[in-house]
Amino acid sequence: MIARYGMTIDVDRCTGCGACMVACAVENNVPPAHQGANDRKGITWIRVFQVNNGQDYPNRRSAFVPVLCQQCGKDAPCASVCPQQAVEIDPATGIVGQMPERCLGCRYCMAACPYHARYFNWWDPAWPAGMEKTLNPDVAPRMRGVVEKCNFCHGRWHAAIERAAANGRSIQAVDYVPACVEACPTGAIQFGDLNRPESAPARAARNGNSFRLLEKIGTDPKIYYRSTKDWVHRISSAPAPGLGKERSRG
Amino acid sequence: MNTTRRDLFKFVGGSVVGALFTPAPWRLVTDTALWSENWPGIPRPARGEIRTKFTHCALCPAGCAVRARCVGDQPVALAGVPGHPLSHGALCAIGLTAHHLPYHPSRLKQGPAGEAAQAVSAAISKCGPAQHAAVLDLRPGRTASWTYRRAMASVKHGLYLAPPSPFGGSVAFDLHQAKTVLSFGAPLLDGWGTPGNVIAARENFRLIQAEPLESRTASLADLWLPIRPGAEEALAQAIANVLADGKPRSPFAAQTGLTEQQITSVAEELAHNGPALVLDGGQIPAVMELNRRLGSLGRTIVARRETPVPESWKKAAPVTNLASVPDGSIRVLLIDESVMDAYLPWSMIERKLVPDDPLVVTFAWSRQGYARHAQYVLPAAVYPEIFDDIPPAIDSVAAVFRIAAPLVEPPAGMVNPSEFIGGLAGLPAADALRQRADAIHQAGRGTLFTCAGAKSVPVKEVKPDDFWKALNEGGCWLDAVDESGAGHRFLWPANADDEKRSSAPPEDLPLVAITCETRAAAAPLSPLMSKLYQESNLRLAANHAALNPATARACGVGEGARAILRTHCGSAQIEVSLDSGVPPGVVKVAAGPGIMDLCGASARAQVVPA
Amino acid sequence: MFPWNYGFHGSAASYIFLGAFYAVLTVVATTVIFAVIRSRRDLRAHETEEIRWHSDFHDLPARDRVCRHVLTGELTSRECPHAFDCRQCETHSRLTATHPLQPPGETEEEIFGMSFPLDRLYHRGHAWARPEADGAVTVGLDELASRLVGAPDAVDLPQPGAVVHANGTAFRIHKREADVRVLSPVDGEVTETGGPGRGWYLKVKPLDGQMDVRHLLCGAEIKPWLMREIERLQLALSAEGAAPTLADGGVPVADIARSYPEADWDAVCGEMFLEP
Amino acid sequence: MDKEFIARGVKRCSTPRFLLWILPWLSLLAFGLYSAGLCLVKGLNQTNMDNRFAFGLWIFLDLTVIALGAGAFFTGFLLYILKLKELRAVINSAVVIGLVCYSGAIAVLMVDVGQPLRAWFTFWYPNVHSMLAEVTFCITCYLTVLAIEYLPILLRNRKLREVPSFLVFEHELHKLVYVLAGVGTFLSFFHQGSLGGLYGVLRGRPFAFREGFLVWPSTFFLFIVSAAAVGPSFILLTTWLVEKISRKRLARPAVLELLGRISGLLLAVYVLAKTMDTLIWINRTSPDAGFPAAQYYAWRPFGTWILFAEIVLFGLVPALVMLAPWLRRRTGWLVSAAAMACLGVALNRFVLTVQTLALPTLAFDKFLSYWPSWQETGTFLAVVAYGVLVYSFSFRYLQLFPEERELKAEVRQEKEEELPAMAGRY
Repeated sequence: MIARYGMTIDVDRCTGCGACMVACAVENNVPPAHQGANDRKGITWIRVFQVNNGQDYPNRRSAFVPVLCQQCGKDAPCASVCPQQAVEIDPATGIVGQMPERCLGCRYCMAACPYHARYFNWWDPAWPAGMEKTLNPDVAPRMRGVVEKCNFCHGRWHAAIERAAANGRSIQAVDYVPACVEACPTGAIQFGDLNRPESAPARAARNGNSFRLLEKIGTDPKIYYRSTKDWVHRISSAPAPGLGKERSRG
Repeated sequence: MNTTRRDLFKFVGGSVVGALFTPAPWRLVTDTALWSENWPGIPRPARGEIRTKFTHCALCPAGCAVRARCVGDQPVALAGVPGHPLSHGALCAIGLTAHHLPYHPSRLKQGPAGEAAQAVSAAISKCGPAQHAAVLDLRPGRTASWTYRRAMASVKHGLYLAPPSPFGGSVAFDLHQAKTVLSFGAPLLDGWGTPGNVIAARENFRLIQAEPLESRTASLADLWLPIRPGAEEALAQAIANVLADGKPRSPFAAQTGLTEQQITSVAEELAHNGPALVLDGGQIPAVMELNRRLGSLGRTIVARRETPVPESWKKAAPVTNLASVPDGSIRVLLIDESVMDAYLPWSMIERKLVPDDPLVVTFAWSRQGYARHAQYVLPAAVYPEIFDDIPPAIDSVAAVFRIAAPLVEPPAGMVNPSEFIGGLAGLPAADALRQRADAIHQAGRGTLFTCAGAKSVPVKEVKPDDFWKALNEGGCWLDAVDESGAGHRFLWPANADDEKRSSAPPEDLPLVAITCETRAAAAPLSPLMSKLYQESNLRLAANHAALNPATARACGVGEGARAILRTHCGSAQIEVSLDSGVPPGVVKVAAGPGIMDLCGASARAQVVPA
Repeated sequence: MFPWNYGFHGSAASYIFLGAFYAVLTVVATTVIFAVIRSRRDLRAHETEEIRWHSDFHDLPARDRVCRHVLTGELTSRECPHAFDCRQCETHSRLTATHPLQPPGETEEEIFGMSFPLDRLYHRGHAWARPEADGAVTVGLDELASRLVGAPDAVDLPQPGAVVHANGTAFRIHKREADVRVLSPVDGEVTETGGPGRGWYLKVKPLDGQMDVRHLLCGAEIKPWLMREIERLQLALSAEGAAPTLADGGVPVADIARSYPEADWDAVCGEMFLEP
Repeated sequence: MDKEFIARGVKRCSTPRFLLWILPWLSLLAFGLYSAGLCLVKGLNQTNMDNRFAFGLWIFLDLTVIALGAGAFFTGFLLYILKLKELRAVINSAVVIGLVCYSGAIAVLMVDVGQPLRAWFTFWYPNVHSMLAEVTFCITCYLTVLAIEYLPILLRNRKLREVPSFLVFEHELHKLVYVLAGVGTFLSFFHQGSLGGLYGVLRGRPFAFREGFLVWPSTFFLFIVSAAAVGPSFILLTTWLVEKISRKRLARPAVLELLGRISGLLLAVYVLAKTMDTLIWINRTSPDAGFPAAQYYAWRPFGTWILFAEIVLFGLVPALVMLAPWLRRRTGWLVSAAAMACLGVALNRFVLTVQTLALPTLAFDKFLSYWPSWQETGTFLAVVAYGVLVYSFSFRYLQLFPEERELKAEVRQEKEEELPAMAGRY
């Protein structure tokens, strides 16, 4: 059975605690920041942005928007541009995969991605002495000079496949959830198979309050955001220079 | 035959061409990739049998239940325990990365334990009549706390100090009973109480957040009242007035910066959409008055029974509120900051020390906290190495007993605070936890929740040894809720630290500094928290400050500028960022121990370019 | 890159793309290999001399490549397509057939005070060839050339028995910074050479019985050619920074080299001996 | 002392003077190599690029330099395929410039990628749908072609020529050079195009995204035309520059004018096409992606002025100047027009590389700024120095301008009674 894994993120529930970000880093062996790193040179496969309605105190209203690889379902900008097939879309899951060992670090895919979901290893990965003992055995750390990004916790997916195989079942969407989904204390992030109508993202796709980022560029993202606030829906569309001043933190 | 150079070339050329038709060069070519895949610098994750261990997080009073994924005995990932009656499967970012803490670069490795012990006993013997040898316990109510109290009872001039806590007694806020919650800046959705519990209850109550800043809680509240800094009490008064005689009394209403209409509607909501609950960060008498008026006492604010202790322990020193100790009276101060509910500004503690060479010994995991002010810094184990219990959180109605069972062995050279302090009075502290567990088992109340099966059984049905074993495997004892608690007498909070509300602001300190991220100041953070504080701007990093552009302009600082933050306690360097969501005249500054010493929760301040 | 590589997609796009790539590689490689093979063949066939002359000729400025019949005024303008080898030029044979070369009006052998005896044929590289009674040919420098180099510092003559080719190197002359080769007017085997004192000449025995000299200038052609040569000399001298003394078509002095110490003599000789 | 290496009858400056000239360039090259070394050894953290500004100065340099180097293929095309004999006067110079530009570009690309050791992966596992793969294949192939085209020029050196095998090989290769010219043209058309496609295909960046024909976005074709247009201009410019520096006549004014005319013609075509493309993009492509085109120019400092400068000031104006015979005849006008054309294309590449990345795509993005680090700039300068050096040596020892000797004689005649010839710089 072909799966199309997707996510729904309830912006109204997200407290911006950042649990998903660290859980992701723990799961995928992303190293702590080099002291030279900043929010533009760091590696955060999932990154929570604090967005606001563009108004000043006291009318300022904020919300938190976790942004990860949107797992584009249709002509993913990054996949077609990679000169050496380091980006592969798994037909069985619809997951846009990145193969660091194939990547030569040309960063063309990063320029191509409108969601800034791809991250480059600007430094050699380094852990404080002894901390390398806490690395997840299911994921290989990446070396300097390659691009990496969210792959819906490929390690977990693989483990789930093996479990399913051991139990003689074909893998179901419920068999695994990415680390960020597991870590979210408010359950704002939900994961599932869009091909199964009752899965959370499939329901979100039908939900009137749902939107996707930059839908109009036609990449068919598989991450559905949900909010009842109108101004939050505005983040799905192109930037508006009128609000060119500080529009976000995170 | 003689070979010319020409022949040589021919040979070499020929062999090169020939080689191209063997798999060797192509194999080689493909291998260079694999070679560059793992070059020397990159660690290889250790493999091994995958095990699951359970424990409780000791980093904050919430004490969330933790499921640890271990390779062999080494935890490689932490997660919440779904279905846990208290933490409901939630775990915060700090807790999720706690298994890194033993390897934190700034961790203390050794300290002069013996030397410190001699110094302490020497100093105690030097104690004058009105002077004390005190233990400051930053997480009272633990078994270790009892050890300290027992020790201080027998030590000459002994004194057991605890941070100022709401209503002195053991009182719980029952969010599940509340329909409307008015919070005066309490970080309800950002680490207050037990996060999982708050989230579980969140569906059922309407949240009104009265706070100068649009904090995380404010942005997610149903209603945010952007009040003036320091106007909490005024608002409480104003609401009380409305409840009393229909309209807010003018001075208060004006101070809050809200319209009378806003205040009135809030008051009516509290009155009519009950049960109501009013929370605040500090302890404001007016707030408790408001709760009394709304009839929250006994409904949403309830008494919690003490967790049983062995009878033999009852002969212990009383719990003394740090604030109520006369200034300059403490000669020896032992600070247990190995676990900490909240960081108290050093100025608050320093006042109490004797002016002439007081002795300060601290048990710490790093030099970042009070160690900066101590003569002796003794390295203490850090969660998940420590073996300690976590007292019930402020939002847990029933008494609980859960243990932070070590996931990894502490390294050699660590000093156990309770054994050290117990040692001063010749008390054996090693198996205090076991004794307490037995006492609880004897009391026979309540149920035992075991993480492995996620099921609860009455304590009566468990054998003492199994009870103790279960506790060590992440089990949790929950007391039965007692209905007699309604009659509990609530002590009004002591009118604590006054300089915060010292009426007339000195004009050389034109701004109000409001600290955020205070939990980061109390709990040790994994290096991986750089994801939140450095690799993204999701949270304001320590010693970073946000100002309204107008205010910044007035102070002569710009985006990214280095500046000096000055309060009556001194000054520190901060990095400024501009945020038009911050009210004018306010410095939103992220807490680190340094900043906490400077500002506490909030203080008058001044920002000047560095 | 190859169908057996991992990740090779057998799509049409791949085949077009890689097809184009390999086609390009093939074309480029073939071109180079082709060039290599042909040059090896040339080397084997000892065509170096000929090729050198051809590429020299190709480098000559257009005005120096004009056909001999333009000099005589029979044609208004024509660039020699055969690198001055009229033996294979049908235009030449046609022209000589239609109106055969006039014998010079009067038998004057003095042109601009230089002696250009009519008993010999002149090559445009300023060597003459004189058929001897014994069927051999003597090759030497003409008057203008010998005045140009005056007393040469050195001359490398070929060894007797060596073979010279028309438009190939006859011998080399060194004078001041100049180091030029003199083009041989004829093919043949060197039987005897001159030397210091005996003047610089070669005696050449035709390889096959008689000598083909259709490509050499003779009779009435000599004067107009020489006039042009003197113009070129002026031009060369002035270009190489010598004061213009021949502007009036005066007689070149015996040793021009000595009288223009400032001129870049290498360039002048290169110009006159058709070696760019 | 190196006289016997210098072609007969051309003036070159004394060896010490030459050394004096190349010394600063050598030191610049050394500095550049050092900074490039840093980037290779310590990694790209030495640059000011980041996850959001994934491309920086270097990619801009590559695109520009390759556009300017287009003179090599286009002149070759005109000379050998369209038989414009006049251009024989500059073809050698064009080839050297091409060689310099392309080799420089590839060198920088090698520093720019995070894992240079894996550069060959592109050949090993090519993704034929990627413009970058197309670029890599074409550029490397074309560099080979250029190297082979450079051989005859090199072997024609007076000293090397004396070696019979060199002489013969040069002779034979030169006979076949039109084949190479043809291949070069084919390759160049594709990589110039795919360099344009590089950005045109980015549907995630509506500022750069263009619709097109078959697999190629319109920028593919715009790049071909603009490169072909600016190539001759750049040759014109360099020839003039070398003439000024070496104080010699190297090519007949007619040749420069011809170059100018060709350049102007193509530039006019380019401006027209570019204008149409821009209109389509503003009115259809961009709005369809949900990005009203107006907002791109609302982020300071990139206002509409940049569009005006790109199309009118540095496009239409030089085109008209180079097309107007009476202006073309004035060297000053011709040369400045050529320079403007080059600037125009550089600006176009800048807009495509830098502005594209600076503009936000998500509603809560900020407008980004980027300034290259000294290591980046150093590497950039290394390429410039390398170019100047290769060209200087080629100019001194090889015959880049076959007409130089004749022109010398002519010049000589013209100014018979002027002061004695000044020794050239080279």
